[in-house]
Amino acid sequence: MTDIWMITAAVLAVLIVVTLIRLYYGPTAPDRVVALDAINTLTVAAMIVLGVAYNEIAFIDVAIVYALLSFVGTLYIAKYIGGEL
Amino acid sequence: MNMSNIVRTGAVLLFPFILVYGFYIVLHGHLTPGGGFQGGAVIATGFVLLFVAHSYESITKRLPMNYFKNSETLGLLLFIITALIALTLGVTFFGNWLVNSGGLFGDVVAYGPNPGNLNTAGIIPIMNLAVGIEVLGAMSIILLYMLSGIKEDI
Amino acid sequence: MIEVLIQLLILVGLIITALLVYKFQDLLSAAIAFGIFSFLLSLEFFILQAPDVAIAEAGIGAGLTTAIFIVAIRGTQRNEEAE
Amino acid sequence: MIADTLILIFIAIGLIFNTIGIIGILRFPDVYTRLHAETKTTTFGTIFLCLAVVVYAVSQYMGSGDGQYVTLSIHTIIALIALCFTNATGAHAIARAAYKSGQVPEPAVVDRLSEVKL
Repeated sequence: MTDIWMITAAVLAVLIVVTLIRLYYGPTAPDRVVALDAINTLTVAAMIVLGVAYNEIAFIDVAIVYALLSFVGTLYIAKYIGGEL
Repeated sequence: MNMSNIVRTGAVLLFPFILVYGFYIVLHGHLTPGGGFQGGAVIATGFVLLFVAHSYESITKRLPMNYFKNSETLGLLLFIITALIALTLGVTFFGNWLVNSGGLFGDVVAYGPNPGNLNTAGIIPIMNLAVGIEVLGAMSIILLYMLSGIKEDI
Repeated sequence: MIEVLIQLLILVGLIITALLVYKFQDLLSAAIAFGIFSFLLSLEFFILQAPDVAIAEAGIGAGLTTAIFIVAIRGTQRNEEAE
Repeated sequence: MIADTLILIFIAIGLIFNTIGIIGILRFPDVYTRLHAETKTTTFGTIFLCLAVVVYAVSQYMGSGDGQYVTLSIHTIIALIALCFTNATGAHAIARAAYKSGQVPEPAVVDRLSEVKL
């Protein structure tokens, strides 16, 4: 059963690396913020899956911290792009 | 300037959960991953979320800068006083004078594998709490001063 | 075996984002790339079984440094000057 | 074993939806369609990955009776709720900022949002 979770995490890592293409080619700043948001969600999913693969319950706490906090940077960038800061 | 209504409501709804989770990380610092610095950084990011959703004037009207200065000073004082009390009780500086005493944070650790008892470890949870309060004040006030510099610019 | 593959992919991503931070002339894009660098660094710490450092990197790198960079860019100017 | 089959099905659904979302980011023409592809499909795929973890935890708890698997499922559900909440708010903020910075969708004919005071 452990191999299934590891393979899932490997596929998620491949998706993260593929998303970096949009970070490189994105014509404007909002396109790059979309790539940031996608990588954020994929990172939380990879952390949960890896926590199950290592069989360590305490590792899920890191995923909760990431899910709660990672959109603060997105909000700041959005406030600057919208000209409200 | 205020952000839109949805972002403000989301920030106000999410802030108590970040606060509770940060103090959970601080208080369980001797049992699970985390500790004073990590929990303080999480709570400070919660305050930063409030700063982005509201304007500078409405933030400083509700939360003056003195609150954060006082919390930083309070954390440092709690840390050093806890270390100095040990000298009066006949142990060394930073000596663990609360462990195995039976009172606050004074239970004896059970032998063998167990899920963990919060009421152990002596002065280490108190030191974690002091560091958490200090980091919370320091990191929030950095961003608040930078925002005040922007307001004078325009 | 699969774990080595995951680490290899994440390290490749770290090198790519670090080079992009150096390359972008638009400082806002450089700040976004630095945020992605912080995410990937935290995932690497997580795989190396260090959840303490991963939580610290989550709080500091994801929220606070991006906010400080954006406020600093707003205070100065957005584009890097050509030499 | 029914739990293993269920876990495999959930993981397959989650990975397929995540892959579709990433392909959408790479292929769509402008910001709004890219945002549409990324937010919904990635959140939906992550919901199914978390559901697979919960099914795994429940099946292990039925087999061994160990209390730590209950903790695993509860923490996973908390992370999932936080993720759904923050993703929606962030997507709203990005779309509003992109509109206010002056980008319009490519084949747009009418712009009803310009009549409203934002």
